[in-house]
Amino acid sequence: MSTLVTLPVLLPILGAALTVLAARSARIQRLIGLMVLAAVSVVAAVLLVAADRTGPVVAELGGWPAPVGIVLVADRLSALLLLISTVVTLAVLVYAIGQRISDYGRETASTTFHPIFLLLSTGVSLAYLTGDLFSLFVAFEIMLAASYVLITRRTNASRIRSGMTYVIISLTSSLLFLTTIALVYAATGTVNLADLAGRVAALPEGLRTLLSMLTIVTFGIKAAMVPLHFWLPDSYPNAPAPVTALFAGLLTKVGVYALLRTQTLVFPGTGPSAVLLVLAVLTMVVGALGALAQDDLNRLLSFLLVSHIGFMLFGLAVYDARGAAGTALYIVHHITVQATLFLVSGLITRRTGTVSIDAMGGLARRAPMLAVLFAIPALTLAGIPPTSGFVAKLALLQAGATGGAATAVVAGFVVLASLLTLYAMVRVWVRVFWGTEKEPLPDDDPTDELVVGTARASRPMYAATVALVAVSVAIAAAAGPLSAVTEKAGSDLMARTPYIEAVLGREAVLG
Amino acid sequence: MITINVAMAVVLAVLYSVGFYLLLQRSLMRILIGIVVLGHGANLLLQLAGGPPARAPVLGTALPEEFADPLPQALALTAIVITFALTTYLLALGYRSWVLTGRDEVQDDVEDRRVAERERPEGSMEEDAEGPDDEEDPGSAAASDRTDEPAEVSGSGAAR
Amino acid sequence: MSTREPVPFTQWDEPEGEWTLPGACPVRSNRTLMLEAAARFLFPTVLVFSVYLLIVGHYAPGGGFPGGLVAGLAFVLRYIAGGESEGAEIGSRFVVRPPVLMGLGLLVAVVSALAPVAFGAPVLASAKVTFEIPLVGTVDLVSSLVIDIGVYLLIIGVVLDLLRSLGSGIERDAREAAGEEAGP
Amino acid sequence: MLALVVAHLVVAALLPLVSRRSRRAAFGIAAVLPAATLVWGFAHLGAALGPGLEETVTWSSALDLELGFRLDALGLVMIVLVGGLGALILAYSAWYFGKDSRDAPRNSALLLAFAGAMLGLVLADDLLTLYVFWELTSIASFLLVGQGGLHRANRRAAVQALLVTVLGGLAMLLGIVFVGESAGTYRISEIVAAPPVGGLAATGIALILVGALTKSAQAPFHPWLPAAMAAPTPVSAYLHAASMVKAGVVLVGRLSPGFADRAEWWVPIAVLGLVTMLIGGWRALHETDLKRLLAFGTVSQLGFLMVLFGSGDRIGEVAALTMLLAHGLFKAPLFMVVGIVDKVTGTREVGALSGLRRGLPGLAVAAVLAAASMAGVPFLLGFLGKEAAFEAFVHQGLYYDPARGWVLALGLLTGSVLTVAYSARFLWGAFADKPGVEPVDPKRPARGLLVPTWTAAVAGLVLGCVPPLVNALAQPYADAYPATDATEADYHLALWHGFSLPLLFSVVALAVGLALHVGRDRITGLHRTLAHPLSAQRGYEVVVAGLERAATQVTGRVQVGSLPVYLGVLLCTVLVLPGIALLTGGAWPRDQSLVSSLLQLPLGLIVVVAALALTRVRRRFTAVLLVGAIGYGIGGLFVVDGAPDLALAQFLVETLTLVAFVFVLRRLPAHFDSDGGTDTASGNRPRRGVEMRKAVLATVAGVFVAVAGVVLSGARQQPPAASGEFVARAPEAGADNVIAAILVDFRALDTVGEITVLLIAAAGTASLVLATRFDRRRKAGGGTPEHEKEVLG
Repeated sequence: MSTLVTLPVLLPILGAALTVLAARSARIQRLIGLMVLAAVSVVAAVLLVAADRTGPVVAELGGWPAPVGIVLVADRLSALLLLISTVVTLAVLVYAIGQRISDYGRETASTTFHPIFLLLSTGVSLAYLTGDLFSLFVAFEIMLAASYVLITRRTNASRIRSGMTYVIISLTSSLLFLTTIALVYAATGTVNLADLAGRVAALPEGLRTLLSMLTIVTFGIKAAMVPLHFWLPDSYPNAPAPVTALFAGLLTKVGVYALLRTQTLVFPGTGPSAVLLVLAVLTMVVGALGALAQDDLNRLLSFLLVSHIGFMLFGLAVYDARGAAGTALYIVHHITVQATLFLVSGLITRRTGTVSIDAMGGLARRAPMLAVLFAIPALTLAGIPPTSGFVAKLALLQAGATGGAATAVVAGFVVLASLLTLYAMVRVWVRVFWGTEKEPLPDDDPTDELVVGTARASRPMYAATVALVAVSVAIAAAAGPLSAVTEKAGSDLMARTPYIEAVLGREAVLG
Repeated sequence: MITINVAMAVVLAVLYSVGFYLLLQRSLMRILIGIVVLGHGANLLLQLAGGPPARAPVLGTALPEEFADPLPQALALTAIVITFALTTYLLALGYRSWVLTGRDEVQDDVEDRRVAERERPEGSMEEDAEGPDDEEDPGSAAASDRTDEPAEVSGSGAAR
Repeated sequence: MSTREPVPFTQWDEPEGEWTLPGACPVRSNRTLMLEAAARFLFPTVLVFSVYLLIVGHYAPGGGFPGGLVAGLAFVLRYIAGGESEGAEIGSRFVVRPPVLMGLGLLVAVVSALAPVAFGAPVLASAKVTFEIPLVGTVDLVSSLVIDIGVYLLIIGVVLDLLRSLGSGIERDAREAAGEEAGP
Repeated sequence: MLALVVAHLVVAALLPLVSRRSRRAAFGIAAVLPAATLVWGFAHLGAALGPGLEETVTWSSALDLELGFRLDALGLVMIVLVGGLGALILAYSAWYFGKDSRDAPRNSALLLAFAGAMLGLVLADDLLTLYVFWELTSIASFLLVGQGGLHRANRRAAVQALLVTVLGGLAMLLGIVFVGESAGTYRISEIVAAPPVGGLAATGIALILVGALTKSAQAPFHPWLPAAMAAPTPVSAYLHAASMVKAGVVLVGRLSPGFADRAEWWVPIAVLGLVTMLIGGWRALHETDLKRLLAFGTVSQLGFLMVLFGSGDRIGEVAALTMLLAHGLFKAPLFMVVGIVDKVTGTREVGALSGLRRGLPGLAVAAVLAAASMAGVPFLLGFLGKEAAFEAFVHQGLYYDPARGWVLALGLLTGSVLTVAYSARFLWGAFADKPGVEPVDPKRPARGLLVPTWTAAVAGLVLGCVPPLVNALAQPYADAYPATDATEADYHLALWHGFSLPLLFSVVALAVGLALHVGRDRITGLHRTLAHPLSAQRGYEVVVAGLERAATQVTGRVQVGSLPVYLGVLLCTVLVLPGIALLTGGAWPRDQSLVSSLLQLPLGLIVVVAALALTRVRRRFTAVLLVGAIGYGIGGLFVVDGAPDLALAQFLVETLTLVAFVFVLRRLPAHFDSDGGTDTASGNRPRRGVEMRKAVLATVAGVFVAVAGVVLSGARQQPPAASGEFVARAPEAGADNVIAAILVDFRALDTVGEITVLLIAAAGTASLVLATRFDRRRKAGGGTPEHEKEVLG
């Protein structure tokens, strides 16, 4: 079983190495990519079942016990997020393959796309699984380096700037992370998360707060928490649809996951965190208002992404088992729906030849399939029942209601942000799907992957989008078992003992 | 127990300050150099987090008690390599940006500027209120089916 | 030269030119004979040194990473000494394409990580084998050396790839830009 | 019950397949399910009026999320409206929408889906279940009002309806969670049996009310309802008269048994209900569009129902249930009448219609029946309800709560006067001969349109003539409220209660109402002079426009699009959050030395000088050399610190970095400032201040990091966790060099990850740089297949 935990990390690397070597056959590259991700999905599902039944599954790499070697830990939370992330990655890969086929034909292999796509998945998996702070840094770097390449591939003059912003801000945050690790090590002498849990507790309270705030800022940048979110709406919209979908779905959530893991495990609080509550409110409101001000569909979705990061921060800020469970459930829901929306946006863009919602119109009549594909995730994101968004939001609201007066007030902001989300979505619906039909804009630049003014969308692209919509519906339908898992995951996070015990052994917890 | 000495603290402060300062510039090359300097600072800090100077941790060359803490060294080594990899990538990106735009500055985002200069979003619902009126009254039977049977057809109801 | 077609798959392992002597004599570049000659003679020496670093890593400062970098720097030296003409060709002159070298390095590393599972050991576990070699004496062979070899290969690939892109790629751009300015 | 609801939704999803063949068949099939629901409801009459029929399906037990249903008297009455009227209206729609109408497929499916959602809503016995269906009806309404979105009026109305009802819905959700969490259950029957107390519950109740008020178009949220008249008439008849707008009223009816005695519950309901009833009635008196007239009438009646359901009075609740049924049975046929008039004449304008009483006598009779019920004329259902309502508040005023009772009784009387007046106005407007207006020559309406209209209108008459029938429905519902005295306990609906105050009220209402109608010209004049300074519709528009303006302004300020600003904010955040923590919680270590090894001094000095010089240099090449100096200096420090491996790597990497920099710099201008010249030239002076600020910010941030390093390393209590182990186990790993053992054995995964990053960066670099070649040919980013081959090598 412990070997299984390493597979989500090592299999994509293996796949990447093979795709580099098989760089002359597009077919083999596609096959390797799909098989690896499918295999990782299965592994993640098995891990989830195992973690739910028998507790965290731990792999001591090289056979070295915890503080000496690196450990990979699949507990309920990480296995669940790993599963949903991999499934979404797989769907996005199918979409991307479809897009590549319709744009460059079947025979174009790539030395960059396939390997780097798989390595991105490695980074994400490692970030979820690792029980070691420095290894988390490495995971982030793999993930971010892959994202740099994906976001700046095929940029043209008008878009290189946004890629630049993204890379520079991310590099800065990485260096900040490295600094944080150095400071943590200086104070505690360890980088193992479970070990840190005990050692940080021995520090004076002021320094605990200092380290906690440092991690909040570090991961807050990756999670696009206001006021550290600026880079996201400027950069994400300027990548091809599958890339944006993957980024929007996964990367920020990995940041939230890191926040959730470190704040609960290493810096356990006793009550709602005022700082995080304020940040959550800011994130929700600024993001939602930003969405209302946009005319570009992708930018609008990016701002909504920021806004909903606030929802997840809120669950964390409540600092109890229900809040953590709510955040976990919300992450699962949001990974799926946000990726779906960007994929749909890609389809819409291919249909209309523009990203400006004002230049679109009447799509409901011309492309009813697109209308349905947009409507379901849009309602899901707005949290309209009976979608997964509703279930996840309900979990957050319940946590807020029982967390105390402050969290109850912030729950009101959750509701407000939902309303604004719905309003933004309605604006898109009214502008894009209703109204008079407009002719698709001509394709000025056939190599520009972002704006393709023709109706070139191959079947895999639709299939992938439909599949993701189905996943999001399935999340709602399976809300019972799912919320049971997240509820237990939330209590595990707050109790801390299952994790520490699994990594360091029973004595560590007692002592 | 272990404290970073004053000299090294000064070096760190200078490295980080200069790195941050260069980062805040508009010239891409300076930003890049800023990142390299920050990387140096971070690696140095990581190494210093292990403790004061000591013997290299190679078995047989000294007593284990005299060894420097090996873990920060190993971590710093990994960090150095990663920083190097990303620096070269950023260099390439800078080069490409220069080739494409012909300048070394990081420009502001055009779309953000556009949004900032508007009064109200373009897709505003309020815009609906302007412009010509609809010809038909939408709630009427006439609007809801265009191709009626002759026996029931009522023609266009100009009901305003 | 700059519009060279990619080598067809069937011929990619056939060397196109001699290893030590450049076919065309550079005209424009201001290269020094001393540096060039020194580079040519230093090159194999440095490569051997890099292999030494790779192997000695377990006992003294060194390892796959410095080893690979030293080997890579050997190529860099050759590139700098050889100037443009050698630079533009360094990709095709070397028998293995840099991306393949990188892929190979990664493959070696990850396979060595997974291999212990086949022997019932945990992932990334290492084993030590002791050989008795006449004349040399006892030699410990540690399986984790394989990871180091992977790192070594990958780093060489990375440096070569950087030479190909940042080196000759940019140089070619410059030439083409200059050609455009000079031309119509 | 869940099966019934799901059946609606499933059939609705499949309905487009049918309507592809025949639009009428689609409506016909759609009508079957609501009719079956009605039959099902009456088949369980005994259970509904007795203990109630329950069903629960757990969705998520961790979240207390259940689909809980319960059929009781209130549910049964609503089934009559949702199922019975639903079937009639769907049948009517089959003829209303033409055979080839483009809108028919959408409307048939959406109407049926709506019927399913509404059914779920009225049967829900769980607040969360209720909310699920509540929002579904909002979405269905949005799509039905918007239609194809071709008309501006439709779009605006749809958006307004959605925003207002969802605003309420979301407030309600929060309220539901507050109430549910304080009660420990989301079951309505359990909450009502043991109502939760406390601040959270009180807030929750108020929030739930917001939902009920918006959905039922109570002032000041009411304007969405008249606007929604942009929808096709059958949609208006079903959603905006018979069923959906009743959702709020039903919710109040469901919760009142638990909360009617609380001020935060009944005061807003009574005040806003009464105000709504009066505003709606008053506005209805002046509308010239028959459909909008009816819409304001609906607003008014909803206010009335709200007051009744919130009264918490046994007789009042009997009246509430009766009026609920009556309103559906008279308002739906009235809408259907308008639809027919519109269809056969092409107009709904009061000023353009004349002589229809002779042209369409059958329709006129149906309209009179329905309007009379609305006005509260005896022998019709509306009369029974209104009588009971007067009785309730007069009784209350006379015996135990004079202030509340009399205010409400007189308020309702005023409202009834207006109701009578606009009922008369409706009949007059649609059917009367008007002097100076050309009599309209209508076409013959299809029988399919007439039959449903008649059926509904006659139902009101039949039920009105047999009070015990309605009584049997209303009494079980009212049993939830304890009777305060014998009058209340004995009260039942009847046509004749003897000469009493309520009867007088009815007579007054009819007489004054008719008088108002006769003097309509004067009233219209009064209406004109009373310009409304406060229009709820204007309020909505101002709020929405303000929201959008605020959104643009906030975003314009926050999202400036400038990288230096972003990085500046980032540094400020670092200084504010962890910085304050450091200032408040940090302590400078005592045993700090100046320098640990003398060699550190010159090396450190080199680094410092090179770094400071970096900020001043203008030549790129010099800058790169300085970076190199810093790198080698730090490498030297590593040697001093006893990290030869690290130093070796640092030297090698630094060299390679330098080479890479030089490669790239070959193509870039020699100086930093030689590009973007205009910017610097024009902005030299203001820039100095900016540069100063940047320098200060950077310095503070840099000092923060250094101080944090000193403070945190000074706070270390324990030896490193694993370092001793590394040394002890290095022989196991087969290495004398502990660093090497860590890199390739103890923490080999880091090394694998590190080379992965290298590979990514190299591949990305190649892809980026080699793309340049294709830029010139295509004027855009990296050509496709050729570029890929090029990167391949």
